[in-house]
Amino acid sequence: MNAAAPYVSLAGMSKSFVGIKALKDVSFDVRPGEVHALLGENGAGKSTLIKMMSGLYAPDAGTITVDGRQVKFASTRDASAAGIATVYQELLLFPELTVAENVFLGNYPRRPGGWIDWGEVRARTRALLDQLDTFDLDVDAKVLTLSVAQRQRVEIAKALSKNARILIMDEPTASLVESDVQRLMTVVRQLRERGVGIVYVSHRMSEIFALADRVTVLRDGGFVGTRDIGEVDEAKLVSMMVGRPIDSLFPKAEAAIGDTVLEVRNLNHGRHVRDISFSLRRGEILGVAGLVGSGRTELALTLFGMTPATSGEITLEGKAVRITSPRQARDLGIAYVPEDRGQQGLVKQMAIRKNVSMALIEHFSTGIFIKAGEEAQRALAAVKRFSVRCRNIGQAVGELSGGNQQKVVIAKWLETSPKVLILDEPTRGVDVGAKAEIHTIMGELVKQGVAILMISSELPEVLGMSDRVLVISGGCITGEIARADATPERVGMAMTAHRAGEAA
Amino acid sequence: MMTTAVDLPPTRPVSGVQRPGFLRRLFSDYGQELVVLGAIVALFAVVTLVNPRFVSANNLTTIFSGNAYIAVAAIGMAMVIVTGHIDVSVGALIGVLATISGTLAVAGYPVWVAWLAPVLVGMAVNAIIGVLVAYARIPSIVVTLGALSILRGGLISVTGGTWITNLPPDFLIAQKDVFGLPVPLVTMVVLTVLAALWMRFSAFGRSLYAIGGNAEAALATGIPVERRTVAVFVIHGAFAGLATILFATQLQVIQSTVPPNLELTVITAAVIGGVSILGGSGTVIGSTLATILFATIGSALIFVNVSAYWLRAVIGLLILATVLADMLRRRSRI
Amino acid sequence: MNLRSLIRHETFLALLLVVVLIVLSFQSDRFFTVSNLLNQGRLMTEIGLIAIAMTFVIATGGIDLSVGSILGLTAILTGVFWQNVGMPLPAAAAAAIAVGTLAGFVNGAIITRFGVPPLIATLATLALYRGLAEGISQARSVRGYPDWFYVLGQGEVLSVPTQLWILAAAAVVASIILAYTRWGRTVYAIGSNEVASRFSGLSVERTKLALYTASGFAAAVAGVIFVSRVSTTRSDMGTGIELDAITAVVLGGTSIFGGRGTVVGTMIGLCLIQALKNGLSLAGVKGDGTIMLIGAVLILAILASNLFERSGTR
Amino acid sequence: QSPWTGGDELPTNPLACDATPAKVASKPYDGGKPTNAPDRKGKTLKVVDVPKLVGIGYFNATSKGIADAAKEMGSMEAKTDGPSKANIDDQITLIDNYITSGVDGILFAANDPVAIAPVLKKALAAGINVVGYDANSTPDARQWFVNQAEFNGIAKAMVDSMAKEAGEDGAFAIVTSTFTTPNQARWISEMAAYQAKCHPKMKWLETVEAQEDNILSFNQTNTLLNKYGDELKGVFGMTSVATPAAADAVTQAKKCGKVAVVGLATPNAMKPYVSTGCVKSVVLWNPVDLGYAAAYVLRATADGTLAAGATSVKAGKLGDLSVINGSEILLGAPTVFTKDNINNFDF
Ligand SMILES: Nc1ncnc2c1ncn2[C@@H]1O[C@H](COP(=O)(O)OP(=O)(O)OP(=O)(O)O)[C@@H](O)[C@H]1O
Ligand SMILES: Nc1ncnc2c1ncn2[C@@H]1O[C@H](COP(=O)(O)OP(=O)(O)OP(=O)(O)O)[C@@H](O)[C@H]1O
Ligand SMILES: [Mg+2]
Ligand SMILES: [Mg+2]
Repeated sequence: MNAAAPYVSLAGMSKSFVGIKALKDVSFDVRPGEVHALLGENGAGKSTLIKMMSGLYAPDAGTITVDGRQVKFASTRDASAAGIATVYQELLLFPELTVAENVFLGNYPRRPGGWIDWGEVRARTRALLDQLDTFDLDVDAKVLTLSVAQRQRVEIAKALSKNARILIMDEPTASLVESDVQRLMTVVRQLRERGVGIVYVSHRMSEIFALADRVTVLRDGGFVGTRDIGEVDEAKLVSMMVGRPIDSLFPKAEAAIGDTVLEVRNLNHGRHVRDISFSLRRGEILGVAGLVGSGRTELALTLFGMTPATSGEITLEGKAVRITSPRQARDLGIAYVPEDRGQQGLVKQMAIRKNVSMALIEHFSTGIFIKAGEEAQRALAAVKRFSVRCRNIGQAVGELSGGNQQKVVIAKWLETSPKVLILDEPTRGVDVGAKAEIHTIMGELVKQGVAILMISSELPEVLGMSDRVLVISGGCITGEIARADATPERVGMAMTAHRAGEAA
Repeated sequence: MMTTAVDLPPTRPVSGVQRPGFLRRLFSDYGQELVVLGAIVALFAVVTLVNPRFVSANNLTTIFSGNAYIAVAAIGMAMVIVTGHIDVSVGALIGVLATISGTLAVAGYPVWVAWLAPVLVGMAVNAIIGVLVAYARIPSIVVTLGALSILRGGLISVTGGTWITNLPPDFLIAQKDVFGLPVPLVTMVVLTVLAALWMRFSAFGRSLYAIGGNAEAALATGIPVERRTVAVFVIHGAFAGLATILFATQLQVIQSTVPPNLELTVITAAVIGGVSILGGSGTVIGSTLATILFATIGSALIFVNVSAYWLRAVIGLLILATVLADMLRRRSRI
Repeated sequence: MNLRSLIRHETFLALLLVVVLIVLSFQSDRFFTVSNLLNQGRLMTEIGLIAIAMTFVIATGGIDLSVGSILGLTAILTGVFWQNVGMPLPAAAAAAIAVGTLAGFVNGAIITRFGVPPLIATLATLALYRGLAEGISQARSVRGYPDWFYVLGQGEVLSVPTQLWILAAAAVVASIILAYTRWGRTVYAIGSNEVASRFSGLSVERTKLALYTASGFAAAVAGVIFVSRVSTTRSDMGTGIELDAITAVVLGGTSIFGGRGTVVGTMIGLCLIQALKNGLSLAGVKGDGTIMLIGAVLILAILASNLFERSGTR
Repeated sequence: QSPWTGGDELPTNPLACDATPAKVASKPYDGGKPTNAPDRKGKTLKVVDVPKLVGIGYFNATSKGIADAAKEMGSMEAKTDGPSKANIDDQITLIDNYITSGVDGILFAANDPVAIAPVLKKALAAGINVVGYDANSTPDARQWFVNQAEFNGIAKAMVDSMAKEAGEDGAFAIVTSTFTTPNQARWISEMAAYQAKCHPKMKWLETVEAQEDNILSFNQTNTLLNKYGDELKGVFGMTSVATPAAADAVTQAKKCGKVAVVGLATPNAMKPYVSTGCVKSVVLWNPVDLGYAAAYVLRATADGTLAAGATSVKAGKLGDLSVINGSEILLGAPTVFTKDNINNFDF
């Protein structure tokens, strides 16, 4: 392996937020032409470390050395000038600007006289997107019209545009499906060939082993160790991260499957929910697989009353219902944990306590008054039950790490004691430990008779947790596969299948 | 029902997608501007049928030129709003600047000094506002509400409301013509075009949309958000200064008071012109068109003999109609 | 964390108010007298009622610029219903308040039904409602109300101005609602993240509709009180009152971006402004000087509390 | 049908078409009376002057007159403080504050005659001497009102001037501030009545609002010129803001001599237009004299020399002013400023 001198090295980095020591004395370095994976549970401090490396946060202590010289980054501009580019975990794009503008913003190719060369901007964006195998994205489209996955790619193109020596990617694959992950990994390998050093954060072990040259593990803001990839295996990494071994990522609980709770017949909404029919039974986990943009989220939104169905029937426990608002869905016993945690799932400025009680605030009230005591009690119980890592229940949820935020969203919806729980990408960006915990929670729920509809882009998760798999493509169901028959190949084929006319 | 037919993974399409047609892009990028323009054209058509004098050269001058100063002020306001801020003090500022300008002109300074002064002072005042917004992180509406009181109170206590008369004829540039067109009209058009191009194609202009769209992301992208925020307020101050020149040189006297409700008029022009009040979108073409729309409405209602008592109600209705038309247009697009 | 920082601004403001009261009492011995203070309460009631409703509206991240026009419209209608239509005065006032409330409801409907941003919607209805007031009144004022009607605006109950009781009751009820009920919680949730609130099954649209309606109601009640206080109706009543109310609300610590703010803060802000207006005038400062000072206090108070907060958290 | 329907519903009282003065029916004193006012005879009075708004030329002039009179008498400390917008509420609040602060006398120009009454009554009840000028309140809410010129007198002067300049069958329009401004509304009503009676062939086209905004007044005048073309022979400016703007519009439209501008305005603002000959005559009483008289009336009231039943009052250099309408003091006839005399005035 190359033993080139590190291009960037960080030593003794520490950072505190109010009341929380996010990072304690961590050292880290990246060499040119390597992929250095950064691992750790949610809240371990990965993003914090990265933000200091890219000039967004100023460290409380520690030194940054670039190419042998000690530097201080006053802003992201300094880091950028030093050859460090970042794809952040929270996508930082500008909805009203076009794809091309987003890619080159702050870094436009100029013509003499300082004018922006717009032709060049568009052409180079096109080239970058092509490099990412993203031929179907219009460089003049406004970003607000793109899906999450498409935005992700714009974000990567943006980082690539800077011809960086070091590219930091904070969970770049969190919202990508398998085939896109493969494409991305190809890109990463190409960059490595070109001598770019890559910092790669992911909670997906398979990617780590497929890409990384070295791994560094953080735990609770502390430095656990840096290893060559050859020295470790999955179990070893997991125990470094969690501090204990984990038996199974997909603890499939055997629950008795009961009567049909939800029955959907010929459901339609717009172009993305077309003639959908399926049924869901008590104690069952129905996995929903599909490519990005296949319309899985739209299906969930229709069931949840956000985008009421234009036609079709929904039967809940034998009664025909028309669901026209989330509130009504909730009253009927349907809960939805959305895919976009920050925007849809949580009120980030509000305390954990208030978020937990939010979906069923009536429940925590006598008359119109909120019972603050009971609210606190329940929140405390939820925090304990899901082992949410936080200072106290008065902490704003925005300050928690991704996985812990996700647990709060799930806790919120479980307060409504739903009959049907729709989980949209329940473990996106969630670390192995928390992922296993969330899966365990799902197991407990089905044992209590809850019916779960789980949308996931992570095939192992779909296969590992589902009793049955529903595959969606282009807004239509293209496969319904029992657990026993659900192999990656079969599901994968159905995902890319078109509905075969009216033939079958 | 379920298909078993399997296609191979999608074959690689040819690089590049077709760009949507010119008209479609025009509609999606300038939808609100077109709505406003449509409203203007419709009004012109209807009123001209009633009274052809409506499109006489004189009346066109009155409509386009008489409110040019509002349009110029609205350009700066549009930029501020695009950046995600607002300024409710601009009316008071223009009152103050007009007094400064007129006082200098009467005191015998060269007219270019009297013209330059409001621009510079406007920039200076707004620099302070910008610093308070950008670095002290006080919401712009709070800062400018405060500034409104300070400027308004200050103007009265300094001038006591004495009017400025005896303005030197050279000073009255708004009454002159260039190329046979009134100066205010030319100024409005030139400034609008320049500002529109600048906002559309310059790096600085684009960064304003970025800041308004997502300030946090702008910071992470390396845009100096604070400096740009101060800069946009300073530019807005310069436009307020330019607006002041048109305002103060239109008549042979300058009223040393704050023009009533000017700030609301300017803000309304910007937002009806399509500048999103949440920041991040809109153009100065829209704000100028909206100013012209208001001027057209004001003139049209006199021409069609709407009872003066109901005038304001009709204006309100028309504004509301424009807003709703835009909302429906947006909705039909989604 | 959130709550603590809120309390800080209000505490700071309350301290400022105390300091201002003390300083002003030294400036004029007629300032800190019961009758003067009660009288100030009478004068600030209309703005106060509007500001209370505005606190809710701004806490959801909205704004209502049309309140001054609704006030004017209500005032005119009170007179027109009574004099021209011939309704008994109580019925006329009630009907006018109903129309004012409806005007607020229309604001809410435009905002929630058509998704028009509140600032734009109420900027448009600001013109519309004022225009209606002018059109309906035909520039005539209505005068000569029966004496009993003036009890509301000029009379006293238990030697406290009648309308001050109304303001106090409204303030108490509103602060309880905002602080302790699920409606209040919904308001803050909408203000912090409207999408997530909708996804959590909160009735976002209905809440906003109710708030703008309530804002119209508050402005309408203020309108009737105003008529009773000044014994006449004019179509230009309440012009510019929206900025006064907003000033009180933001001075009181309500975030213009929504998600935070309290009625207590608004009331302290209101009292501070009124105390400055009155006290400075008694101390011999002219109106224009007072306006300037209030502007400066607004900026400095928010600045100070920002610095205060930031030093605490960072 | 009268083109003017606004204003209050008081009856109009047009003067005779020729110069016969109106018969003044004598009326008993109908003003108010301060309760328990201390004896202020000869003592220095602390007086506040609360005009409709501060910051416009007109009220600067009245305020100057008050200051002049106070200086002359040597026994009055006068101060002007008014709202920055012509707003009933701010004016009421200000007066209320001055009552609390304990002044001896209040001079006011009411934004609304009825709205201001309660607070003025409160002043009377606190033993303060209250005198109005320029814009009246209901009579019982103040002791005296100094009337610059009677409404019908102004109306006659304006309409007669217009008839002379625009012709007996000329068409004219009016630019005013807002329809709700009481003085303007009264004048317009009286003008309508007088025109119908004495110049029936003149054509009243329309009345437009232009706030207290001179650019808007300019634009509105232009629109009127455009709309009516050569039909329009004259424009009335009803405020000191609208009149110069209207004159400027006519000047810039190169219609001097073709369109007459007649209006109420302060001479300073009108000098440019009068000196070019575009405006022939500007009607206004002297606001400095108005303020001056008001201050003297207040002094006399406090001293008790002006009491119910008096028929005249001494007002310094203005000499004796007569009492009319029960509790009003008439300043005199309005001044008509022309090219010849306008430079003698500076306000
Ligand atoms: N702006 C902030 N204010 C307060 N605390 C913060 C802030 N950002 C991060 N933290 C805290 O610092 C710790 C480290 O967070 P960080 O985001 O770096 O974790 P992470 O390893 O990236 O987790 P994830 O895998 O979920 O992204 C967490 O406990 C988090 O709550
Ligand atoms: N904001 C938006 N504006 C316009 N179209 C959108 C928007 N968001 C999503 N779409 C489109 O809707 C379709 C389906 O959406 P979406 O991508 O959310 O489906 P999905 O199957 O849930 O995929 P995933 O959740 O993996 O992103 C896609 O064609 C996408 O382009
Ligand atoms: Mg992270
Ligand atoms: Mg999805």
